[in-house]
Amino acid sequence: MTSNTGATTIETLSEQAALIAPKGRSLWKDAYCRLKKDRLAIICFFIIIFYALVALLTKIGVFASSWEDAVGPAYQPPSFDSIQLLFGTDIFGRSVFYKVIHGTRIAMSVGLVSSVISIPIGVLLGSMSGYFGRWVDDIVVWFYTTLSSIPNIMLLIAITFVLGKGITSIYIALGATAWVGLARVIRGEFMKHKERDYVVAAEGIGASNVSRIFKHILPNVSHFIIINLSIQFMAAIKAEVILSFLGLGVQGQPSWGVMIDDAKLELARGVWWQLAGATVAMFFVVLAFNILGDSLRDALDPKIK
Amino acid sequence: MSTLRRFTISIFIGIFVFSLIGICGCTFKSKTDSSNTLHLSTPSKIKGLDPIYADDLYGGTEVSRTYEGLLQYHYLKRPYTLIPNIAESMPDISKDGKTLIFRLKKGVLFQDDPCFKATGGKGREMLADDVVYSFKRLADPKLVSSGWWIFDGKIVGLNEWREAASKSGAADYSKEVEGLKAIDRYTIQIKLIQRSSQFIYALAMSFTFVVPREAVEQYGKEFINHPVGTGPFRLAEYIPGAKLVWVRNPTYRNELYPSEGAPGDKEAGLLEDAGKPLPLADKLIVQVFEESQPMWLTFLSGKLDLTSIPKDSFQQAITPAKELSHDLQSKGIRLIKYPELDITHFSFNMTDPVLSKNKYLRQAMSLAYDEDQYIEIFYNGRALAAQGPIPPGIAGYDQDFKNPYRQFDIAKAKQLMEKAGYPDGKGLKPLIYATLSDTTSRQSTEYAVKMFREIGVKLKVDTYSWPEFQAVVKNRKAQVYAFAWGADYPDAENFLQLFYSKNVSPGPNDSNYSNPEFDKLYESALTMVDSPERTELYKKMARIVIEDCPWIFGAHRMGYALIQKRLKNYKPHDFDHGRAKYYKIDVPSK
Amino acid sequence: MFEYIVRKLLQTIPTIFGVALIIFILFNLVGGDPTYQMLGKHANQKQIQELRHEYGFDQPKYIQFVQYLKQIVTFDFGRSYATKQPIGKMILRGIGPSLTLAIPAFLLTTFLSVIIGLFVSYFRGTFTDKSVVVACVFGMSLPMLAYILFGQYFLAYKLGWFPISGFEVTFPERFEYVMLPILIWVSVSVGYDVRFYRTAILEEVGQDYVRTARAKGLSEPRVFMKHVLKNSMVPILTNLVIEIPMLILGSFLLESFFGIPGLGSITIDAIHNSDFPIIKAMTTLQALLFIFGNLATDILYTVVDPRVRLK
Amino acid sequence: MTAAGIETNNREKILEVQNLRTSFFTEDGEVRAVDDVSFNVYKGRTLGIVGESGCGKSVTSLSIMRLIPMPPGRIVSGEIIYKGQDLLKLNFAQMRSIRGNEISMIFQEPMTSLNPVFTVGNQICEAIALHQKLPRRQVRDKAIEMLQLVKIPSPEKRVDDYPHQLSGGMRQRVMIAMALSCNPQILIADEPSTALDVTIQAQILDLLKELQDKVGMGLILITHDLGVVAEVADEVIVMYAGRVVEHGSVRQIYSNPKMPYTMGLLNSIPTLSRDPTGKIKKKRLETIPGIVPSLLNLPIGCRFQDRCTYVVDECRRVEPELREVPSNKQSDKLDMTGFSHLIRCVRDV
Repeated sequence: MTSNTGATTIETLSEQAALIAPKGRSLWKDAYCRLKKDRLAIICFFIIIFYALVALLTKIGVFASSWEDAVGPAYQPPSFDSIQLLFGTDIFGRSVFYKVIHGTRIAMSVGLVSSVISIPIGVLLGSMSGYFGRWVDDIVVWFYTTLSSIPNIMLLIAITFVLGKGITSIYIALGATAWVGLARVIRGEFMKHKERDYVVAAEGIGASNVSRIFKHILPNVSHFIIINLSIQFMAAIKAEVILSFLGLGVQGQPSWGVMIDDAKLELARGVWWQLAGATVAMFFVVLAFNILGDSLRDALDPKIK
Repeated sequence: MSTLRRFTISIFIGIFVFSLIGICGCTFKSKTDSSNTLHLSTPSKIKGLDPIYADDLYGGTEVSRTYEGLLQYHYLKRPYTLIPNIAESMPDISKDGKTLIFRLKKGVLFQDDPCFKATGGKGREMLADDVVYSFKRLADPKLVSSGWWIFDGKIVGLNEWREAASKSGAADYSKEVEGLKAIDRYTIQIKLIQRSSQFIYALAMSFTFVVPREAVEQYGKEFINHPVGTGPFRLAEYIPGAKLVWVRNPTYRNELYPSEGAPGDKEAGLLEDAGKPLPLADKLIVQVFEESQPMWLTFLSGKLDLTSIPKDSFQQAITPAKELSHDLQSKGIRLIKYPELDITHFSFNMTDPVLSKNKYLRQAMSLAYDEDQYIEIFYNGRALAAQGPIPPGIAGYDQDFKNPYRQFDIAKAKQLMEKAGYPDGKGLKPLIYATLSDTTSRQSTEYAVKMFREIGVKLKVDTYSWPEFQAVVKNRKAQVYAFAWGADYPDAENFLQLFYSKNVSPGPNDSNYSNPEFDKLYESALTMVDSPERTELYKKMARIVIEDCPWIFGAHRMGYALIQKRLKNYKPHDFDHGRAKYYKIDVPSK
Repeated sequence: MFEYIVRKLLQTIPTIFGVALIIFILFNLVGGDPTYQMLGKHANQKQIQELRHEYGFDQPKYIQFVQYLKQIVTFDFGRSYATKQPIGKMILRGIGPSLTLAIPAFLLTTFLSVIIGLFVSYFRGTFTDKSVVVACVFGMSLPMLAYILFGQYFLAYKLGWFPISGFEVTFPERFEYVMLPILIWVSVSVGYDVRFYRTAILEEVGQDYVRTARAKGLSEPRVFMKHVLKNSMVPILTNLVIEIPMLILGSFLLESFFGIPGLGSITIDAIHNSDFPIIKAMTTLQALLFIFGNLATDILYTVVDPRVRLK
Repeated sequence: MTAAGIETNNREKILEVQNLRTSFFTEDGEVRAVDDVSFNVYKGRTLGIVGESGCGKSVTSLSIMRLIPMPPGRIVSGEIIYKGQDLLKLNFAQMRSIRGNEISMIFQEPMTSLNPVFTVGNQICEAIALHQKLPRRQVRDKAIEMLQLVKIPSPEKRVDDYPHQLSGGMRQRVMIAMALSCNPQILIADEPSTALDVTIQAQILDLLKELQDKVGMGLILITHDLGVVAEVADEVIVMYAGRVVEHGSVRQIYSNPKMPYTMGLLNSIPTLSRDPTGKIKKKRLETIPGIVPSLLNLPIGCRFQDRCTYVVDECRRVEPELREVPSNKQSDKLDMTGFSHLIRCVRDV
């Protein structure tokens, strides 16, 4: 058994290792590759992008800015002779198609803004309580247990009472109640990760608490944020429907919730298109978020390789 | 895959259970009820069955099935005329109109109930003391009845009795009240502080229905759910919020179906049962429908004999049927339209600096609001555009008067805007517009916003729940708001009092209109008996209000009811809630 | 075990206090003023004073808070503004119909979603697995209101399989009226549960003891039903706890559309009428239910998983 | 190529594996985890299967038990003859009656191989009740008896303990008790002692040996630890990248290994030998350079070629067949076990 000198073996070993083993991929790149293979996730991703685009364009006023003008007689059934009449008209003869598009803008903005509010709170409180523990943890846990034991709908109603009706109070109400789920997950992860060697090592080289939290642990748990974002987005869209049913929803402009609420009077008289329009529009984006959320969870979860 | 056999079986069990629910659901055959039972509906939860709390139309209807008052409205005669109910005859009124003497019918029994321990559960005879007790109960401050306004400041000594009760913390029912005395077992004397021709109507309202003292004391807090009255029906089953079942009261006195009515009633077959003892139906099932879709579908499936669109939600719900569709007519369903004694309107807050001084602005907005299109969209054309505060059907309504500020005219409205100092709305801050959060109100608001935008008037819309809305209006926090007023009694005074300066918020005058000249006419009319002079006075007052435009007059809604073929003797009536006793089920034609 | 329960109960006190504080702040300091609604159309200033005095609105806020805490402890929430009925009695009356709808729906949903969860985990990766999951997601994506409107219109009215609306107190008929709402509730919530349980079960299927069980010669169904199921009870229980508050409040849409006089529809009316005593009572009831639900689950964990010690 | 498998020894052959091929079908292509493996198991004899992790030894054992997760795995071809039947042809029900009853298996990770939520006794009784029609009372006694057999102290108490209440060694004993509860003909032990520390490891291996003599079952011991094989096994198979590269009796393999890979393995065992002066000789550890080739893109020819020091051109052209080592030495002849010594290498020996 000839054995070449020790030194050379090490180099060749590492070279060979580099050659053969797949290039080290970060969690995200790995997830990206896996997602690329999942056709369903891709379709859903594009659906969401399409909705976001429509929402953005309506915000700028490219289409459906004239949703208020009457385009035909009241309650005209859907017909293909013009884009406005695609989904028929409502009680004032306004185009249901334009209202659905406008509703997209409302839904996406409700989802986005409420997530933008709730995610930082969730991450901050979750990381603080998970990392520092002791009294910080007790306070945060007490706060979110209290908040989560109050039924969500009642909390939303109460907050909209406080802030008055309208879209801003929906943003804040949803934002203020949705962070609990994320905080709980982040807290659990932080408690797990803070004892991990890489964190202790970072402490060893003098990293401060803040940098440990944000530079070291957070990137390792950030995939939960994305997963939670998809759930939060979907929950926000559905909550808007319930709030509109209770009369606390968006004021003075059409949203899917408002349209579905109108429909409850109309279905009995055979006017189904406003309900169908809003439900179908909402169905696809919620479906897309669901499926994308799932495949993200599978792709980003290191365990399920 | 044989080893999977047992595993897939458990799946089939799951699916089987799921479909089991579906299938055994179909065993539910829609049982059509052939017995002499009336199926009615009510659109909102009944808050309770105590007369002094029956402040809404639906509470009043249910309460009047088992309780009765001194007087009632004749079922068929129009215009509405009062006739005795548990009173033997109409009251003797002194010359100065301040003293009324009522004689009670003898032998009127309360329904049997365990609370009558003295007579072993048998219903005892209703006496004058019961009437006095019931009126005092309305005045009891502890009970906080919303009907107290009908006696407030009207009966001699009653306000003092109420003061004493609230100071001492408990109402002393044995204490005598000067203006409310039982002279003997069957006679009651009422002394008024000043003559009032409207007071008599109060004695036909559900607030003044007679309740037995024993029941109130025995059931205490639960009395609200345990009615004991003298009326034609007694409560058999009560699932609060879902269903009430009334059955014929065996000890009901011998009351007959009226034998004469308004012209045209005979031909309409409304006098077929003249002289027959009431009530004609054995049983009433009243189902609560909060949402209109289930109510409408239940009616269409034949399990509801009568449906009328909720009147009380002041924005009339959109009528489910555009026109009575062909298949409904083929099922023998009849559509009855009838003018209602009410008026929808926008109110301007007359204490608001911008609106109160600027009559032209108000008139411009009034001209810019297209009522006819509103009626077309929201009431399917079934409403009358209001020209003034007084609805048709009562004295004081001016048949052929056209309100100059209610003929939809954008050009004129724009001119007035210039005269008001806001050409095309420039310089006018958005007006704070308060409204309700229910679906119909939201749609009406969208319509209003579109209308006023034409002349540059922008609205800042705030939506509220009903109590909040009332609080905002009563505390004068909003500038413009939509309201409706239903008549409490068939007298134009009930509408004109909405402009009397003493009734400003939190009273019924929600636009806080005050005009000394109007007040003078109003006070003089108050003491007059119904006569051509008084009607002339009413018209004059209406003219003042029309010119000042504190309101944008909306519409006098046409109530409408859809009736199944088997329901007979239906005639719409604005006040008499107890009319179910006149309905008849034509069983064979079921 | 006993001192664990006592300690846990003591721990719930700060949470209940927190809940009470938040509810009080949200509803009392801020809610609308019910006096006008209670006095009807013809209120005048004097009547308002009397009413505010009668209901104690004019007392300082902290006294009202103490009163509210007393109410929670004695479970007597006073009387509703709108209907003047004692709230305790209203709740007792409302619980019956609510649970008639909620319990069968809840049990059926759980039973079905666990069974389908097992079925799908067995066939993981195959076409059936993907299609069932997508079907569940389909079910979840529609708002409940759409289900109700379509369900009531087609199933109840057009096909006449179910009563359109209404409720019956007597026992056999009672279930006829709740049949369709249960069907709707189940089809809405099965989707979510199946996906949740599927992930929980898949987590367990990969474990080594499953391989040992198979090596012992157990059949697949037995491996799943006995070994995997019991191990995934912990996540299943956690999910059930979250759904407990939904039991009552979750069905307020169903109750108001199908005319079932349960706690859900009482709450809806209270919201429409700004009837705060009822809203406070219902929210407190929900919160207490959730807290005790959590406690019950902690104890159940030890039954299901011996490794969990009641520390 | 069928193994010679001459029944020279006096033991009865109870299991015959011929040309077993098992592969996993992943998106990246077919991974031939076990490629044409053949061997026999004899009553009362222990067959050791050795190789680095990933060489297919565990997949072989799982294939025998037909526990390969399908999809993605599948037994492509080959025969496993047991009592005259080919196990691969049996339907699920028949296979289940064999698993745990005729052939049973124990695993590497005792900490997670027992179901944490059921008592140890319950899990043993389950196996017994499944295969033997015994009344309840007797099933429990049998379980306690088995615990005694595997030398667990106070078995009556232990039977109601939960797995987390026992130590690693104890749990492995429970696994053995469970596996042997229906006195199977063959016991497959997949790295039974790897997860345990050395002292416990020895106890478990002695216990297996003792039970084998007492019960007489055939034992397949799978490990990567050559020391364990030397101690326990009678016959050894060395596997590399899914292939059998050397097969012979323990003595043949240890005393005169012919396959370069086996020699490399043997040299890399750290030995505590002392020099004549009694001082522990420190010897530099020898390693086999390189790593196991990925089963997705196997080199042409011998799979060990990149790491073999005797590599010649022929090794890179065609993969050598498993051939018998021409043994001229007298000592081999006397090898009592009567096993032939096979290697898969062109080197002239």
